Amino acid sequence: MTYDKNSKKIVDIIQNFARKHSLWILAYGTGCGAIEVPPTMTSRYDGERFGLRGAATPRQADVLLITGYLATKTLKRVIRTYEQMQSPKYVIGFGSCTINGGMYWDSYNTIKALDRYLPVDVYINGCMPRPESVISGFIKLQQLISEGKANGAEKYQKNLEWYRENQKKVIHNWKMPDYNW
Amino acid sequence: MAFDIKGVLAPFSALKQGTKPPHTVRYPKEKKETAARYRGLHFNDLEECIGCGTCATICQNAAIDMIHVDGFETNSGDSGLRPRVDNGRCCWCALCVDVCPTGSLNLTKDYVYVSEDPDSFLWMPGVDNPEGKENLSFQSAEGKPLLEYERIPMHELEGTERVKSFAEVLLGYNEEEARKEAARCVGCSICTDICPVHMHIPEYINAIANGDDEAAVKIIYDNNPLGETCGKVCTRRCETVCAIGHRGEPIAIRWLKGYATSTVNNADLIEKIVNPEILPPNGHSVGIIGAGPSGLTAAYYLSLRGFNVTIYESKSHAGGMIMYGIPKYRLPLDSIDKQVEYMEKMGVKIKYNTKVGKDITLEEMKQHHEAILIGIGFEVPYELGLVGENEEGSIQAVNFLRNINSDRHVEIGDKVVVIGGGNVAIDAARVSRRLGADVTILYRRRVEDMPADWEEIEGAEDEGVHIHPQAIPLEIILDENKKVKALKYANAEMIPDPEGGRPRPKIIEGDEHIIEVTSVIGAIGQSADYNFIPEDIKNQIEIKRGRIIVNEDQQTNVPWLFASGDIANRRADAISAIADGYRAVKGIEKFILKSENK
Amino acid sequence: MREKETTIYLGPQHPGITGNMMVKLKVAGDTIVKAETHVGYLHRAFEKLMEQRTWTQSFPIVCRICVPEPDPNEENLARAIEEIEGREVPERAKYIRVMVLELARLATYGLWMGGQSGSMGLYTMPQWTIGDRDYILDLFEELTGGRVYHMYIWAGGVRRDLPEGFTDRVLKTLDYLENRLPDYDNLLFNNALFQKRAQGVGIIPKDKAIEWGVVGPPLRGSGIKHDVRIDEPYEVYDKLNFIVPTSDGCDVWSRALVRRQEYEQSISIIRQVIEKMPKGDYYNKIPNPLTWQVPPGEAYVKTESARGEFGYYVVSDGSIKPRRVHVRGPAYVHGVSLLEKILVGANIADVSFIMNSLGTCPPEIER
Amino acid sequence: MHIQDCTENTCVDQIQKIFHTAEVEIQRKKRVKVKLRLDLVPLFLSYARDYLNFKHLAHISCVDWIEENEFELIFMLWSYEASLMIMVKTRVNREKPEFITLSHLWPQAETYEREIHEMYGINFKGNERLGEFILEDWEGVPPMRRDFDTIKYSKENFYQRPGREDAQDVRETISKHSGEEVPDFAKEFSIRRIEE
Amino acid sequence: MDINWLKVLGIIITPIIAFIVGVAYGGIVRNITARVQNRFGPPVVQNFWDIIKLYSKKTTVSHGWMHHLAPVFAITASVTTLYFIPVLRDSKLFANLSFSGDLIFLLYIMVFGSLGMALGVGQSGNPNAAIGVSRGLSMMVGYEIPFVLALVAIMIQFHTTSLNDLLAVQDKFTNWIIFQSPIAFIAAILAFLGMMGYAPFDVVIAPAEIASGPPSEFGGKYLGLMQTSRSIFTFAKLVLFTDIFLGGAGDFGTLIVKTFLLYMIPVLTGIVNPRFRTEQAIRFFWKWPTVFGVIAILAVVMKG
Repeated sequence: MTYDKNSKKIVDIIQNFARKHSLWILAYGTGCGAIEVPPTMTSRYDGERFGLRGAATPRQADVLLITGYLATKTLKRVIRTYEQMQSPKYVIGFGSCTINGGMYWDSYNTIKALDRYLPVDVYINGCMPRPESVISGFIKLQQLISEGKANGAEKYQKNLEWYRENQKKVIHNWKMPDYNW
Repeated sequence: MAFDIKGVLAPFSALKQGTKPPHTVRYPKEKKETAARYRGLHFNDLEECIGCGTCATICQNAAIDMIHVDGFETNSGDSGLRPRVDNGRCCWCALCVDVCPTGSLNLTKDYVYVSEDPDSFLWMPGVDNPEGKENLSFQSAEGKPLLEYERIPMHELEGTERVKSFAEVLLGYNEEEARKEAARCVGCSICTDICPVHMHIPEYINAIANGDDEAAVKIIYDNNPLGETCGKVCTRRCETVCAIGHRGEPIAIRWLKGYATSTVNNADLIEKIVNPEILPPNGHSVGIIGAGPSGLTAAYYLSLRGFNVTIYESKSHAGGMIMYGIPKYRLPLDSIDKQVEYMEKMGVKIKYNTKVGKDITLEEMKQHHEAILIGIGFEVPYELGLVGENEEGSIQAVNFLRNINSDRHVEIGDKVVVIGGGNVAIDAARVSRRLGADVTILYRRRVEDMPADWEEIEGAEDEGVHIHPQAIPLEIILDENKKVKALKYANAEMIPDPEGGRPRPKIIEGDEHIIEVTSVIGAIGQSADYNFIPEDIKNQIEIKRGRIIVNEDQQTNVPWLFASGDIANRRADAISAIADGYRAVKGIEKFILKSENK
Repeated sequence: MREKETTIYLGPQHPGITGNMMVKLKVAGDTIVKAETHVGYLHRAFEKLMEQRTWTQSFPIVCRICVPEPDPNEENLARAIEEIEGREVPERAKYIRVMVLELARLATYGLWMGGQSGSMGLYTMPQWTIGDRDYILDLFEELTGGRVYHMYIWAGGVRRDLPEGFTDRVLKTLDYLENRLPDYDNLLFNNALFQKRAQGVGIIPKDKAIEWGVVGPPLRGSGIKHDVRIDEPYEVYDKLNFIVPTSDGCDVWSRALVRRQEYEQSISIIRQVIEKMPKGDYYNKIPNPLTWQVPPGEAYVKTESARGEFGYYVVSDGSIKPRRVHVRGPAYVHGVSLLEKILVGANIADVSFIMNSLGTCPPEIER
Repeated sequence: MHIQDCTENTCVDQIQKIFHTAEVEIQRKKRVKVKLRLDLVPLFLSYARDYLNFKHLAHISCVDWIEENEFELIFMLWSYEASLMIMVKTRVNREKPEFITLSHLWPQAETYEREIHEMYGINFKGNERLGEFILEDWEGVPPMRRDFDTIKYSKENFYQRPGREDAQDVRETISKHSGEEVPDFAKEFSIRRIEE
Repeated sequence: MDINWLKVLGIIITPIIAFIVGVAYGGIVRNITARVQNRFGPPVVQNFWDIIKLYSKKTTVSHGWMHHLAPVFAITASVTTLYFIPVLRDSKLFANLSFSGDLIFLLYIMVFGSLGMALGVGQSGNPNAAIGVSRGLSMMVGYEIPFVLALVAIMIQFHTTSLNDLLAVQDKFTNWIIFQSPIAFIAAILAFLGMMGYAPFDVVIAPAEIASGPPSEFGGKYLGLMQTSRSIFTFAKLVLFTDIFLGGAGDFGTLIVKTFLLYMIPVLTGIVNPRFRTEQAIRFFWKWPTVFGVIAILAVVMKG
């Protein structure tokens, strides 16, 4: 390993290496793509080979999978969940719906372009993406992490106002039942 | 509660699974081959695709856009557009594949695409994955086509039945059949480009499919006042490019037009339905020579635009070649009368039995009218150039048909040979059959080279007409009364043209035959009679190969003189004549209004 | 003495929730006093969207209504349209449909076994069953071109004929699944701990079951022998031999037993189907999908899905688009009103356990 | 009356005997359609449940017949004994849509009513849980009504990703090339994609 | 004061070894589990990456100072526990701080971590965590009883409360306490199942029920600390049981073999079993293990 002072510190390299090999996925089935997550994580495709693992609460999770469409009602919860996650944190958009609305392009209840509301690091093509695609998505995310490019969380911090403005256009009322997680 | 020792120990037997090798597919190290039908990313064969946009129409996600791709230009049979799939919309249901009329759009086995850029999910099948052709999986050819490739059959008289009378051969669609046939259309509109008139084909077909025949009639009359005629005798080039025609039988566009227009059975009804907007008279006057399709079309639209239009027709009925050239079993005469009656209601004035050059000169006309349109058509037949051609028993097809349509008796005997391979030849042959003769057609080239419609050829064969291709007439043999007795002809072989043109027939030396005939009907083409045009004008306009050269407004080199129909285009069919007439309207309007503004 | 009541929100982000919904619980100690389900997190307005789409365009949409088991949706819509239109379906297509439906049932039960075990911490079971379910998905992929969303059954029959040698591979997969059953039994159904957890939990009383609108395995788990496949046989179920298992326990355990037996029944049904499948046409073609008008009429059709009666109420006004498609998912009643009832008095540890035993499927509740 | 062998015909007879104004017809095997006046429906439903043994409420549905200014409510009852379904259909005025709750007969009716109330705006008197159910903070026309335009709403409220503006219409491209002028009355009859 | 450098060195490296072995065990367990589940599983070093990642995360949550202290309590408890267990027999380096009453002291100190957690978690206000803690405490009450009974039986039998003395008793294979006092071992090993927190006794962190229980509110570095503490604690418990029942170990090879085999008991049980509900688990501990514990004491008393 060459140590280049100008580019990255060796600590960063180790950190990024650990980060990319230990991606804990928040157990939150936000959309129908969640059906391909169990096959990815179970014996046939075994996502654990890549250090993927489920995390029960947002505090412990690194990756938020937006598995397809987001109803506005869910978007509100997802934003809150995302903000509860500890950075560095990553968002993966599953399938068509997160990119341009997918088959719900004319629905009155789902958002169309996820990157307006949350910073997305990787999009996976498909409806639904099959496990191989999902794994490819994670490999891409790992690659971005080791290159230091998966900085969605920083982007969100920096452009928080822009994101908030977009979020408020869709979510009219921020009042939420008091979830104590 | 008893202690369930078995229930406690049984689960531990699961541990023996640990000794088995895992069944994990170690992606990406090892890849599982996707199924032969897997629905992955799209691939489009750009050459096969015609850009009909049916895929975009059926896509319930509005995921497919039609995009202009360099190298593919809009022309007849191809819109020049190619589909682009928004993978941010697509759900890979493959409806677009099953509906693709050409079968160019298919899905491949590739499915992995991962990106951090949400704008990179626009997928141009075939352009983005040219290698996809080797990787096809879900293909439309495999299943049953989603579209209907089989035409609703048209009822027609049996061949043996037909020759007994001049009754119309095609019985036409009934309502149910028409709706069914119209429902096959995918509404791509590629046909409109090749149609000389550019009729609004997908719209009127869909109107028929929706059960709105009156709307269909209104749409047809928008740029074709002879819709009913076209519905029966059009050469329907539209059907040659029909998207459905790539893998099935094209939509019966002509018959549907015929169905829609025949639902209105008198001129009053047409007026009520079409109800066109008529501009108030603008004080300008236009003269038209010849009440053929182009003249009638021009007259109709000019009068709708407020012009004072007079047609000078040498015969007693309007219609020109469609009146006198097309036999009744194809186009009943009352159908033309009905359409002409409607046009006269709309303000078109027709002076019958007025031959320009004889009853009135062109100069006289010019004094009454600001612009003149010549639509005289080709009425003078070419001569066969054979010995004995002008004797009894040798007839020209045009004259023959005109006489028949004028209810004059023509004696042809019981053994007729028709020379030529065009529609006129076939018409003459089929009419001769109806007169009871045994008919043979002699044609220089092969059957597939015949310029006549295949349907006409088939119809003729059904009716018992013998077609003798690759036969070149040499001589008409006369009997002692100078009456046609027999025809001498030679068989020919096709030799390829060294310059790359179509093969030419060459007489096989010595292979000569003689058939006995009672009549010989020549149908090898016609030309126009320009004698009514004064010399000074004739010198100014340019006539090439018997046709007057015009610009895109049908204007000749003499600004006030316009020409349309067979004398101005090479296609020599009714629909091109109508298109000429329609263009001439615009040209004349432009000419007159321009000179007015000056 | 009354214990202090606390409110717990289970979901929408919660590992124990199937899908994406929320159960608001009032808890005294470990016991639930009041339960309130909140749904709508997955509402995509399918029924509205279908009113915007043509009949053929509706098919890719409906399979998304229930993610784990999409086929009953396609079958229902297809059959509803066929009923309104009076369209005949070729016999072979009917057999293929039954095969697809039963394969889907197997896949769903595989998922259910995983979910049911996962909800009580037996993580080996989902690894097995969901991994084995993948072989069924492979079959689907081969047959339909898609793993999860098949877009295969549509009005007039099925979309493609069986590929060459497909039935052999189905039989092979069935053999494999059947050979796995002893393993499943040892790990789950014979497991003393599972029996202990499941017995006496989530009781649906026999006398209330019908009144509450319970359908499917939960109904049969309450000892009432009703199954749409028997009550109103559709496709070719009347030509097949199978039994409808019931169990009298009214609890999670008896529902599990019912499903376990149905798993075997499904395998046997598919074998019969393959044996009896006639040759011939598989699709009675619909007209041009762009202009296809279904005559005015209405139909209510239902299917026995893995979770129970799956009904479609379809109204046509004679146009190219449906007037109304109303989906009656079994989870609609199970996941909302029934869950609220039977959670009362349960232990908080059993919420996810009971939800799984009812087969709650949020995307089908709110559609 | 408990009818074990209740068939379509006996069912129709039985209903017509008691409800003279009901239009009863056999739609097909195992389906009996009953059209009723609105005020008779609760009575009929409890009669069907208690006397005809239609114990299973499969479904409550609603159809918006905006042309007739009415909502149609459809109740599907299933008898497990007779394997028979009754479809009870009734019409509600669209201006002030009101009905009474059935949750006393079938507890799960409450859920169906909540949804219909939210999606169509029909008020079910006596149902205490009407209100927000599936939607959240919804304002304006209940979305399942025919006069609610979901495409328009979606366009106005949600950001659509740009980049597809270069799409061209096949019809326009061809008519531009050929010089065809399509009149407006013809355009109505074009088979186009669903309104983008 | 005379500083025993060897002891200081031992104090420094014992937790490090414990950490490495504990984490490595975690990785191996994940692999074994994976094999039973028909898959390959993560790399063996996976747990190291997990912990490094957790430490490298930014932590922005706070629910008061007790919240910060909870992981500290946990790690203190596990390290302290470790210090009072002789890791290797007759080793000066790893003798650590064992003293004559250490067995009794260990019983207390092992509870300390959980109590600390309880305090910290109570601050977070997360009901899942609160329920998790109350479950943890109830569970502890459950398994401590048979464990204490078993230990008491042994203490009575060998008249000592010192681990070193117990080690000295087990000088040869046949003298291992597992053979000398099998009933006490059964009671203790059943309690051990509960102590290790694998199924069927994993109610504390039951994900499907209460998210992940007590650590629900902890992420990043806190979770990293907790994982560290858990690894060390696991190793400590394994060494403790090896010392008490399996005759300890003279060298690291033996230690690894013995502890690993011991570890497999809860692990394999956990792989194939679902979890009990809390009250079922407690009822279980108070039934069979407790009975065995009492029998063990009775046997000793009657013999003595």
